[in-house]
Amino acid sequence: MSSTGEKVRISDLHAFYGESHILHGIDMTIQQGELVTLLGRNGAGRSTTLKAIMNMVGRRTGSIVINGNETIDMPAHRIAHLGMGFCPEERGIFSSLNVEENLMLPPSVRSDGMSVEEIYEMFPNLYERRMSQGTRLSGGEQQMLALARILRTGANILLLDEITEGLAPVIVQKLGEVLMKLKERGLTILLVEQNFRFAAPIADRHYVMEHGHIVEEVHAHELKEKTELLNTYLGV
Amino acid sequence: MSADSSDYVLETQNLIKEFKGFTAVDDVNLKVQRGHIHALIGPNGAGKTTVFNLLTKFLTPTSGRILYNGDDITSMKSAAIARKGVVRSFQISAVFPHLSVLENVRVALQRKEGNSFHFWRHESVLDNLNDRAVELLDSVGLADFADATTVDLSYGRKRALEIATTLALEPELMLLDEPTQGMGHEDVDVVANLIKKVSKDRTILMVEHNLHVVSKLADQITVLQRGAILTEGTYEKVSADPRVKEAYLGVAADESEEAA
Amino acid sequence: NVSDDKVKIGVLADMGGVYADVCGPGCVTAVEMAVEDFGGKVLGKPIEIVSADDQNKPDVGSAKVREWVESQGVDVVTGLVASSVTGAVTKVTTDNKKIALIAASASNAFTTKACSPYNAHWTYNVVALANGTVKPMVQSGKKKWFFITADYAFGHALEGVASKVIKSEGGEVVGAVRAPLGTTDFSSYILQAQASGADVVGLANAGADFVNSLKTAAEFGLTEMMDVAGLLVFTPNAQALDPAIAGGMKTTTGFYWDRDAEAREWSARFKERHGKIPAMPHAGAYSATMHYLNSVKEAGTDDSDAVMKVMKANKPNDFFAKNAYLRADGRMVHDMYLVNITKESERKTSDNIFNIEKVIPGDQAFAPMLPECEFK
Amino acid sequence: MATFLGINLFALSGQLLVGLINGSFYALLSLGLAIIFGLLKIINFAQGAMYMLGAFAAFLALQYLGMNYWFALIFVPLAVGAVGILMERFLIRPIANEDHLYSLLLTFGFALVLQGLFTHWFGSSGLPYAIPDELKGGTRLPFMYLPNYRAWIIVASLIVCVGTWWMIEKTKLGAYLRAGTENPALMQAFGINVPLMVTLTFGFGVALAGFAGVMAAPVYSVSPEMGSNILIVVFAIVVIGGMGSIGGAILTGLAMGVVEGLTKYFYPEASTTVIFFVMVIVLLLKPAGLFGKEA
Amino acid sequence: MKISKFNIALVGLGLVAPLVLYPVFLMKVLCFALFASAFNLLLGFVGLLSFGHAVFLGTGGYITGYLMMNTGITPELGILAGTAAAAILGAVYGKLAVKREGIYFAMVTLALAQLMFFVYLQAPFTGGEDGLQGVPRGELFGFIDLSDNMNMYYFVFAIFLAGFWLINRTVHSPFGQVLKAIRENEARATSLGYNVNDYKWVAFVISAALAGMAGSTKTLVFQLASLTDVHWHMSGEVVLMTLLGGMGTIFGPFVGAATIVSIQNFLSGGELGNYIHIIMGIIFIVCVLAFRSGIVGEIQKVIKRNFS
Ligand SMILES: Nc1ncnc2c1ncn2[C@@H]1O[C@H](COP(=O)(O)OP(=O)(O)OP(=O)(O)O)[C@@H](O)[C@H]1O
Ligand SMILES: Nc1ncnc2c1ncn2[C@@H]1O[C@H](COP(=O)(O)OP(=O)(O)OP(=O)(O)O)[C@@H](O)[C@H]1O
Ligand SMILES: [Mg+2]
Ligand SMILES: [Mg+2]
Repeated sequence: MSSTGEKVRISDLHAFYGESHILHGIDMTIQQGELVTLLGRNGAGRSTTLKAIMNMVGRRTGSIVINGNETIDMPAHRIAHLGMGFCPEERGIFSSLNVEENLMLPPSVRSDGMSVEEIYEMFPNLYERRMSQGTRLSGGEQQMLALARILRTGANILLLDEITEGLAPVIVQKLGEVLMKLKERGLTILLVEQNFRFAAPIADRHYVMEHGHIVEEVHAHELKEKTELLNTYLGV
Repeated sequence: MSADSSDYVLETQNLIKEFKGFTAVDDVNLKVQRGHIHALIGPNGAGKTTVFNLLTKFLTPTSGRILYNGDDITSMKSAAIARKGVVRSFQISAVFPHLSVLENVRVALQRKEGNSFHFWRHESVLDNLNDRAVELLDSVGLADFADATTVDLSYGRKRALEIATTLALEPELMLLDEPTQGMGHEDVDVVANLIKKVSKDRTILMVEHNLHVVSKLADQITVLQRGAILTEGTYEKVSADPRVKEAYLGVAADESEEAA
Repeated sequence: NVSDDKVKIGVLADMGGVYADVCGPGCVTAVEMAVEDFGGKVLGKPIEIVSADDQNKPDVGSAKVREWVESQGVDVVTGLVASSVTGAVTKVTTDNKKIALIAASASNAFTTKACSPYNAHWTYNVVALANGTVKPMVQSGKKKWFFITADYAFGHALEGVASKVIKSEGGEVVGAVRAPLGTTDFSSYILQAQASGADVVGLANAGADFVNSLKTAAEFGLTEMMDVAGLLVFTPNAQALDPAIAGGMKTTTGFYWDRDAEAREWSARFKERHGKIPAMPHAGAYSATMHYLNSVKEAGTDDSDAVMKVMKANKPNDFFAKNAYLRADGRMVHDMYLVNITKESERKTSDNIFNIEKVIPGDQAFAPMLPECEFK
Repeated sequence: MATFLGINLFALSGQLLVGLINGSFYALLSLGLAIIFGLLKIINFAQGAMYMLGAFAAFLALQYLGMNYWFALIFVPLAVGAVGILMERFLIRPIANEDHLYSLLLTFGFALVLQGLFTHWFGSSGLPYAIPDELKGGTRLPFMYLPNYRAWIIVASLIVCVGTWWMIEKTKLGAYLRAGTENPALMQAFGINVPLMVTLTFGFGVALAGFAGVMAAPVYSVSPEMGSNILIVVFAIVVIGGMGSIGGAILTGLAMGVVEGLTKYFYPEASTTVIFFVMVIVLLLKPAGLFGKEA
Repeated sequence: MKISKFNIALVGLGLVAPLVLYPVFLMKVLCFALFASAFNLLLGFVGLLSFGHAVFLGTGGYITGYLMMNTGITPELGILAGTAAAAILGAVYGKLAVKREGIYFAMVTLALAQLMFFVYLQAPFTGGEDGLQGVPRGELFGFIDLSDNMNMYYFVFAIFLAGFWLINRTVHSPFGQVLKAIRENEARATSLGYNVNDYKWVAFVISAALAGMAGSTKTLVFQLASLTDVHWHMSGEVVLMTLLGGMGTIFGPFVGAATIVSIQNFLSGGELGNYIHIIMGIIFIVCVLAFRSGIVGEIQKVIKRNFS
């Protein structure tokens, strides 16, 4: 593997919320253009892993190298400028801003983000409701908005937490297509998903988490042979 | 009232809700039959949650009527509607986080006791409700957690607790908004089974995106689109409708059917 | 014959509020000086001083004094600034048969409707202010008056007394506005005064209210159109004003530090300790305390009734109290002074605040006694 | 003289203008609070003390540094803003995640200390600060004599208010601020240095109070109490205008000046109460304030 | 409230305290403790910050003071009348205020209180700035002379215990359970069929009535009712007392009130008097930065950490 292709390298990552120790030494690497998922049960620590990468947990130790930069001591706001885009599981729509303001809010971190027109085309609901208060959107619309706004920033490493949650099947399909397209553009994606059926066909690799550890790494081509194993971990 | 309409627990007539020129619910005539599990599905932003909010008066309809057991409840306050037996759960989990699990259920049981304004009596008068509360917790598999503080529960258990609390009110009609959202597969099944279990003797109206759950539970489905009813019927009928496929299911419908 | 084997003086004043410069820590200093000058002992027993901040609140002040007299053996209370506080405090002192030496309050109630055999009202009062300032102005032909009055008891009293004087001299009150205490912007009231067509605008307020209202009057050109009379001006307030604005204004005071050699001597000592020249309540507090201590000595006891008898029988006479006597109703009658505020050119130092125009004999300044207040 | 319903119209126009002057002063004062309280959601009870600090700083700068009014107008707000920055950094930030009540208690304590210190050093009678020579005198209008300095108050505060309004509502700053207070962690993750932004904004809001202090020094006396009296009135104005609305605070400030001015004419005793009366009515009829967005 | 050894000891302490300490000081502490506890019922247990609570304290005081001065009723009736007046005012103000939430609730209560402040400032029967001075303490039930400080003390102590008991009982009553639920999740409480505004309103009225009772008692103790008691500073002071002692705890308001009254008393005499504002200010800052849960809250934390 060439080191230029390596976008994220995490080694021995521990994370804490106050007293509680949530992640116990995570190791993973993600190559440019890869789509990697984090699977696991509720409370396994998947969201925490994403938040730890963004330095949004109480405390973290170990090493997180992004694009060749060590970020373990970097304040959160600088990490974003390495090209990171984060879509949190609670969506984080701002009630004090309207839809369009929410969409335009995150500063661009790179120049080649999607244009607003492209985004509105992809999510016509948002266009229609663009002047309405952010949190007045329906649950699913908020989910779309949370995703759309980081696509605008031009981030090329996306951390996506449960983006299909609460979305109609037709939108879920569309999202799958969008992710494939982003991958083709060379974006790197780390995806946390419950919906294995959604994740399986588009992911290159899967990490399985349990109790703050990575317990298994499954490549796309191994899925068939490891179905049993995944079943026991995930209860699919 | 015609004899026919008495079969319907809940009925809406030309229900409309507008937000500043935007019509979120557009002339909806919904009929929920007694004893059914009735699912409300539809694309995002179709107005499902808004319908729920109208039914429970968290929002006021712009026009139209809501009938419950034939009575017009359009102008009643939300607490009063709850007292009549229409109880909802929320899309985002609703529990009392710093009360114990038992107390969560007891608060719901307490209402019927008629002593809720008695500030001069000791709370131990509520202890006679404990047995019933434990019973309810048991029915959702939470009996062992009665003394735990609610914040410490896992997500799935919080949902279960919420259902137990709702059951405490002995609702005739339960409104569930995406009861399985955000759950792992195991929990989804647990909650789905729970819903099936509690649906005896009562009517349930639910919003759900998980087709697996819908196909498994729903006796009747109403599909909303852009605030209006697109079609209604059983899962088989609805999922075969090409308009539903296009607007909501996408091609996944067939796969999901296989899975179910 | 001294209770608790000591004589304890309580000084209640505004230590940090709007009247702090008028009678706050300065009054404590003045009382300390009196005790030291007296020799620190009376009838062989030590004299102690306690002090407290009343925050200009009647409840705070009266609670403190209650504690003093009920549980700490305080024999006499002095200081006493805000009239509302003094009213509440004198209720407590009278109930407990303790003497109150009122050094700074303006209201004339303590020797009229709220009079008490234990009150000694020392420095000045609203009647003296009105007689001193208003009367000569009306007599000189300034017949039409407009009042800007602080909307509380003191302001109402001052306006009321002044109005009576004006009417009795053949003048007329053409209008009045009641400005809430602590008003920051007086421009609206100044405009109303301007429109009233009065000859004189009387400022029936004190402290910061006085300073602000006068400043605004000058800014809006009122001082050029008509006369402005400050009915109660303490030296620190006058110092806070630009002499270009305040210079020449007439007012009445009970004391001025530069009046004569005796006053200058005491004031120099006061300034050395306190850092600022004395205002009239400071001198009054000293004088009252001194007279009290002298009377204790002569009475041979600190029993309030006996002491008060001596206080009323003997005439106070010191650098403050000129031609003075303590009337049966508790009013300390003494010379008052009509002064004008110095102009820029007259200020050799920043302490040259007043020019004394005229001495007003006490009997002309203060109102006659009410029969029901003639305590023996 | 022209009269209408027995009211002297000339006198009334004078009162209206005076009300407008006071209103522009209120606008200026409430602007700083609208930013700190309305946008950052920090209950800053020391805002009045900062206003007082501004006035004292102008006085001291003149006294000891010989700095004239015009320089004070620039440097004093910077200095007061710096105090604000230190205050935010060392007192408020440690409790940023706690209940808002604690910032109230803390800033109230801070205000007490400041007020106490200044009373201790300078007494409570108030200190003189002369109107700058350039603005002495006045203009005779048909219905009143308008002092030049009062006219200047209107001009200066309008410039500052409009400038601030533009900066916050018309640039992205306002959106960043609102979002940053709602969910600081997420804004950090978007690449915004939220703590720095909050500190600077707080400093700016405080600096505005300092600016108002300098503006006030020549017309109201410079005294330690000057800030505490006006504080809750300014809070009321921000709430009436609608929290989070900069324009609302400005317009309400102007309107309340006029309302208060008219009250001083018709019923002066009630002039300090009328704003609360308006507040009760507004909050009962329009819960989010006149210009606030309903939650 | 369980009748624990701890509580008995406290009551015993209350009974002997006036033999050691100046009774009027103790009475002041008790009045403010009752006031703060009443306020804490709203803030700590319902989550409502009433920023105008002084208006109830003052109303109780003025009504009792006026009646005692002008009608010659006995003190217990005077206090009942003051309490009732505060309750009525609380009922009206509460109706208006509970419709609003959070900071708006605080602002509505502040504004309403300011209106009443104006009334008390201007109304002819209140004595304006002077207040009602020289209110007679009267004779309890017509035969116990309250001008004796000891008698007065035990009367005040009894009132305090009654008020304090009622607050505790309210917190630990079926009604209190609903209040707790409302504070935790208002929307959910509504969906369970509770008219949350009615519950808040009842809590508001109870709190107002007890605040009024504290004010009535205080007026008798000091024989004075004044504007201080209705000023917004007093509303602020009760917030401080509650936070300093520990909001949402049973004994916190008592401890907070006792602490602040003692500090004020200590500082108001003597040399430190000049620094009273500075010292109080520093105390608040330190309190917020170092022990935020308040005195009682912090002690409870320590106990929890070490003994459970
Ligand atoms: N802010 C927090 N403070 C303390 N503990 C937390 C916090 N957030 C999460 N946790 C705990 O960390 C653990 C991992 O949580 P995380 O949210 O990462 O799980 P997850 O794998 O994303 O599961 P889910 O499907 O529920 O989102 C859980 O036990 C959770 O209770
Ligand atoms: N309070 C409101 N103000 C303005 N628009 C609103 C409000 N509430 C909902 N809407 C709009 O009404 C439409 C219907 O929303 P609703 O929440 O009912 O959708 P939904 O069917 O529940 O969708 P989802 O499946 O995504 O939860 C959406 O477009 C939403 O933006
Ligand atoms: Mg998660
Ligand atoms: Mg929804």
